Amino acid sequence: MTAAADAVSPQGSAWERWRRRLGPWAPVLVLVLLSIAIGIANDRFFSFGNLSRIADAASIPLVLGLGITFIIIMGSIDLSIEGVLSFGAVVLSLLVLNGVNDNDFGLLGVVIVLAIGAGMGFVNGAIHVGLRIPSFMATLGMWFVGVGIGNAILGGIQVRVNDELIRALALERLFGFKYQVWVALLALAGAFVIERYTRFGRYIYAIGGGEDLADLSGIKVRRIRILAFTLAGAFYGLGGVMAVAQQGSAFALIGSDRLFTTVTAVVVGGTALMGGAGGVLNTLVGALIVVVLDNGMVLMGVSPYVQQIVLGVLIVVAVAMSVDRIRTRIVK
Amino acid sequence: MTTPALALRNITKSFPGVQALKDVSIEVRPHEVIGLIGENGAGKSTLMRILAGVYQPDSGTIELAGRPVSFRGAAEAARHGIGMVFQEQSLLPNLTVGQNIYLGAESAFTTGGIIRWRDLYAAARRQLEKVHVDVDPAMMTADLDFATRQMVELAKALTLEERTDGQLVILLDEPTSVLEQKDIDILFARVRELKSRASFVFVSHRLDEVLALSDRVYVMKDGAVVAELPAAEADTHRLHQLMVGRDRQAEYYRESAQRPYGNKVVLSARGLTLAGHYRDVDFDLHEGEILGIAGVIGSGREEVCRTLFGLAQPTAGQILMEGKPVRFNSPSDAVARRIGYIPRERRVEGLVLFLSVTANMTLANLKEMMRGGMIDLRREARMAAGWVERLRIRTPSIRALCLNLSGGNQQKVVLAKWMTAKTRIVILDHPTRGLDVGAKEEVYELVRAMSAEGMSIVLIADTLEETIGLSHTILTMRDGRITHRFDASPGAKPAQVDLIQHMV
Amino acid sequence: MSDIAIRIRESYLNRRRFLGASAAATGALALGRFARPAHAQDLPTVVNSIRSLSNPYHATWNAGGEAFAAWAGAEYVTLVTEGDSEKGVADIKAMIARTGGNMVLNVDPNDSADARPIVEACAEAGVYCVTQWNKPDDLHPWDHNPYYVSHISFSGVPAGKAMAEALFAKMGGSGGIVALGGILSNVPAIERKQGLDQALAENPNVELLDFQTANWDPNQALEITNTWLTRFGDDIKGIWAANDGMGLAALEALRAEGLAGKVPVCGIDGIQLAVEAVLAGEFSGTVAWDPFWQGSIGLSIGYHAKLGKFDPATEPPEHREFYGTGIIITADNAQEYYDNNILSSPQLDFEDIWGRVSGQIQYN
Amino acid sequence: MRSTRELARQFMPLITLVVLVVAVGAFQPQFVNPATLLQIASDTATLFVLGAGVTLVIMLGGIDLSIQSVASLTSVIVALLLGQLGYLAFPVAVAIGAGVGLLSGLAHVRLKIPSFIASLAIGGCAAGAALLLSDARSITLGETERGYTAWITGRALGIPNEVVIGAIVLIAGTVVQRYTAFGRFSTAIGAGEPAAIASGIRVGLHKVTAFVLSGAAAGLAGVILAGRLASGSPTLANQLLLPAIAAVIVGGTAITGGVGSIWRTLVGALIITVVRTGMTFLNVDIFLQQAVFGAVLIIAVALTIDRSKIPIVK
Repeated sequence: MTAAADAVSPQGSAWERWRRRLGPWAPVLVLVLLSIAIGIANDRFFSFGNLSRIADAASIPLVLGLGITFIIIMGSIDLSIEGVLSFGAVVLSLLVLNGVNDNDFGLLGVVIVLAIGAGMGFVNGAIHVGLRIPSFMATLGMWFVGVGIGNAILGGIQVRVNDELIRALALERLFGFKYQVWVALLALAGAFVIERYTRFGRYIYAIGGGEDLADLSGIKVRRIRILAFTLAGAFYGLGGVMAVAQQGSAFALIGSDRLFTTVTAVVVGGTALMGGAGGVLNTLVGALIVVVLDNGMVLMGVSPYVQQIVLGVLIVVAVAMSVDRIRTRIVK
Repeated sequence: MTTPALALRNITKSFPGVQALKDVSIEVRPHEVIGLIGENGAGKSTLMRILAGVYQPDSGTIELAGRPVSFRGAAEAARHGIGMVFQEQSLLPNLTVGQNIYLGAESAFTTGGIIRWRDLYAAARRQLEKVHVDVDPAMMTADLDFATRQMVELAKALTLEERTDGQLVILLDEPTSVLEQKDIDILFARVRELKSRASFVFVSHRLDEVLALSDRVYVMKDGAVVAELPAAEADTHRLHQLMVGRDRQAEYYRESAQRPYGNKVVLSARGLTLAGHYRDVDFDLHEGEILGIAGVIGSGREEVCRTLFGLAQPTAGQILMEGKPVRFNSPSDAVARRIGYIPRERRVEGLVLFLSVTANMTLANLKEMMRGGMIDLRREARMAAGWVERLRIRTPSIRALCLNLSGGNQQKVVLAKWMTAKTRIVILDHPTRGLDVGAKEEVYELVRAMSAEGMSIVLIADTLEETIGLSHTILTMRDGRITHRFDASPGAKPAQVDLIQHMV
Repeated sequence: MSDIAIRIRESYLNRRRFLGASAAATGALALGRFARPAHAQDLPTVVNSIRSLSNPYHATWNAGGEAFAAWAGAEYVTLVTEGDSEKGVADIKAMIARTGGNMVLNVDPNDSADARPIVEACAEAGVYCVTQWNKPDDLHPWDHNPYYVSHISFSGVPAGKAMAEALFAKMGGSGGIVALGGILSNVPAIERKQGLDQALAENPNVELLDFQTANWDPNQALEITNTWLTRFGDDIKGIWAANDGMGLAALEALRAEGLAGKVPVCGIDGIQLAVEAVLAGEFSGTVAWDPFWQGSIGLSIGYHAKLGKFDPATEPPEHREFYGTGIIITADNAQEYYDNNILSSPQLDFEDIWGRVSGQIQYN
Repeated sequence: MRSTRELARQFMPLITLVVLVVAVGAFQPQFVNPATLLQIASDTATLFVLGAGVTLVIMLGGIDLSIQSVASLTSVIVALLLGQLGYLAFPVAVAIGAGVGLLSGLAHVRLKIPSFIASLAIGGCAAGAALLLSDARSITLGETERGYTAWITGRALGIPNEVVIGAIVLIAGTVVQRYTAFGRFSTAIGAGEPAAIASGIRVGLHKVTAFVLSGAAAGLAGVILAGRLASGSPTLANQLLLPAIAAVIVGGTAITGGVGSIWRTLVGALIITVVRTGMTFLNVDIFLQQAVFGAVLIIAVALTIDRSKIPIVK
């Protein structure tokens, strides 16, 4: 720690200790306050139906957010979400029972799409690490490439997906929640285990906390980086599967506008873009905050013109409340 | 004679343009502590990196317990039982203590890819017991003080015991530079205790410590080993001579150059308090005075200095300059009042490493270089060249990045920065940390020169000796309060014991 | 992947005369096609500039352009703006430079404002051009005789209104509806909304519960519809969407609640999935613009002017600024349209350039 | 003093640009005639001005994602005010751009929100404001109003005015970076923020300044767009954000801050325009253009980035 870093030194006063303990819970607090505020304004907010819809709406941002959380913990960024998701969705729509060709790979198609997502993530990581290009740029390129190829394959058509297994994700329910919610929760559990209980999970924090030191501890930094991008790609692939399930069809722009929502969710949840802190549970909270905001504004009938402004202001407020300023002194 | 635990035979290593190591041979016998000393650039760190597997030698062999080995990376060296203890920075602050201890070695606690944290923390606790540190391994490392972190480092190196069959060799790379005397004593006691388990290679710039801890000492100079002698037969004077190639100047701290300071009070503290850190601090700093503050970690001296530079804001009391209360909300307020700060983290806070020597020198006072709203680049270059010459800064050019300079020369650039800024008061926070003897002497000389020019200095030094040698006046602090004020005029300097009794 | 791509492309080719896209589909190196010599040096290159190839509407437009180019034997180039006005204009200027002005342009400007710089660049270089959908109201083809040949539009007002009426009919003439709008700065989005408003005024029993813009984006449309289902629940008796993409997304949101087919939805554009939804009774209707016609006849008009078959300057105003004919598709005619226009290729007479003029554009 | 290698590294972006131009020109000679090249230069103006502004923020280690919304907003403002205020509408628009930048900067510095999110959120507000002000329509400039925009769309001595504006921005930006305290300090902050703080530099002030300048540049870009397209629209600058940032990075400026310059961004912007236009010239399959564009960007960055000055590539 540098002198500027511990502007408040490790020991600190009682108040600082209290704030530090509270710090990680700030996003939860934001979520609760926000929900209460919307709930007061519109009593349907807390109806089971709406809560179930919020869970639905949060499931794709959550799954995408899980993937990028690993990247952001390393202090990198991944802009390829939309590219991987679109390409995965397009491929999936052509592999399972669909309105264009006679394929019927079913579950195998899903596996293939996850593998494709992982493969694209691997390429991201390999380019980033191998050519020493900032992840920002490597993944920006992959964004264009993914959407571009998806586009080239479909040639602009929209492919209906008839596979019942896939459609069931968005159409069938278990305990009142759609399958996709459970899938997202399973993904969350998986990501949580990876983050907390595997070496890989530890190493991404180590890399985010100090890459050179991680290297000195014998961690194969390059390999871990590539692995992280690969894993993230697989999550985006899963996001693609879920998006197809929701839309009942695939089109090249199925990924549009998902990147910034996802990154916002991750940051609002309290994962620092500088790396080394945060985690997938934060991302869960962040995804819920973002979705609740959207949901609340439509519930309250905010004019579409004004929505963007309200959203911008609320995000600033939410992040300002959840950022743990004691630990992060240099904000970029 | 027993087989050495670790032997380096005829190692050479060169980098483009430099021969870093020439035919170096070193033996580390079982249960022995080897001291390794030398000026910066003598090849110590290259040697350490080769031992740790970070570099591969151009020629020569490394033998472990008599068998030749080669390491292709830090992990491989670790597998062979070579561990390294760095300064406190090598622990990751965002991980827990236990996670840090077993970072890179979690496989022993992994079943089917899942880490058994309970087992890992239990094992980490056992490691911490070896070094007698009583902290919860689940604690965040960021919440530990530096001394404890250093012990955690040692505990981390000791985990190799369980992972290798052979002899453990632990490299201690300047482990004491961030520690207070009390903690150094504890560290040394642990190392002596652990000699039954491992051999040590101890690198330090503090010759007395090297003598105190080591069994044998290797002296390096210009990439070669110039002497090897039992510690019992050496003294600091002798080592210094071997290292530098000349006698240590009798006047190490340039005490004869110490001139009485002026009467004018440039800065005073009145009842200065920062809740939780220090309280009721009163002192006057005079023109040309070097005011040393002595105290252990937690005494509050660091925070006092940080407050004086605007890095922390007092909760009560006042800072007065020329009789008027001033308030520093940020370092820029302090700089505007001509206060400068030479931080201990030179490479992080002192310099922008990826900026040129010139740009670094004018960082704190670019106004001076402006003409008509524009930076006068030629004037700036002239000024920089002037400082390079005056302070004898060794740099390929004034456009060179500071990254490429040695520690001593970097520190001179930092000093030049504050001299350019026409600073009246300089806060020296461990100004010689990590510098070799030669560079230290140059810094001392500069400090004297600054004082003679009327600059006032607040000093927190690495050692008591340094504090006593340099200061006009010494304040001791304990538990956040000033306990005593010593006059330290040349010839009437207090002894270390006098200070210590007011510190602990 | 390439195999799949070929298969999908072939299945599509059977229905539409897609030409030349196989190079992309097989994944062959794109650069393999560059510097293709114009086999008919004197013939102008025919250029379509459209928003993107990522939606069915413009993809069909592009197919029309390819069909026309094959008919004329001319080199064919597609430019896409990807929603970036600057890119759109710059690409057109680059094409003018590349062809030395020997080209014909049929453009759907990204934004109405883009039309002016595009037309000015064309007039300066002697390129005959046709604009569609978007242009400023005070820019007219006769301002740049003879090169600015025509502007074609489809009035969104009757389309929006007709769809609203079809929706209301299916709802039984009363109840609450919600509406999804397009990017609000687009002329079609505004006009279609106007049509909806007119229909609402004439049907006081139908209440507009909420209007939201989903920016033509199905993802947004899906989320908004989901939230509406909470906010209004059973009060929603119908959903009006300004295009098919958003309408289909709203339909999926309904399907997840078991409401598909029970709550009617309408769209506009006439894409395949929407027509199928009409057939399935889930959509109350859609409007087909026949982008195949837009992509081919737009070129044909400029092409024939370029070859001197007619003099734009002497054509009547209703040939310079006119509304094309949209086809309103409801359950009544959906099967017929599906068989004739989707399962098989429409047969167009490329020389019949004024065949679908349905009146001069009116500005209010 | 400088080795050839270092020089090559320094000028790699320029070399990449020249190679690209020559490569396209080899297949399509019309590409390299002066008229086409001037056209490309003037088409690059908006992208460059946007990129130049965001370069200042990236140099500090931050990022400004609000630029496209700001540019759209100012195009609307110009279109609304030109009739009443005449030429005064331009400085007003630029000032409003700067004002939005100020908001982003304050949200970032005061509330300690990462610039990525702060500028994204404030950009959302700007986009909303543009929708409200324009009533969500594009506003066409009338005949008289277009008279005021001749300084954008006209030519001087055969050179398009956009090119002249771009050149002025280049010179101003370079002067700011090389010869002002702000320029020097932003490099220092980007390369080593703790040391900058400990040298008494008002880090917050300079960060806010960077955002203000970036906002002003985006405002100017919006003005240029309004002139070129003779209209203002709340979506006018959509899709310009990523190309602008890509231009900065392709030019060799480090996304982590501390290394970079305005002229690099100019070269980067030109590379992007040349690649895009070049694909049209080379008749690259339209379905693949986006994918090719992405791949070329990656390759260009791999060539242009100066790794010797970036400690860790994140």
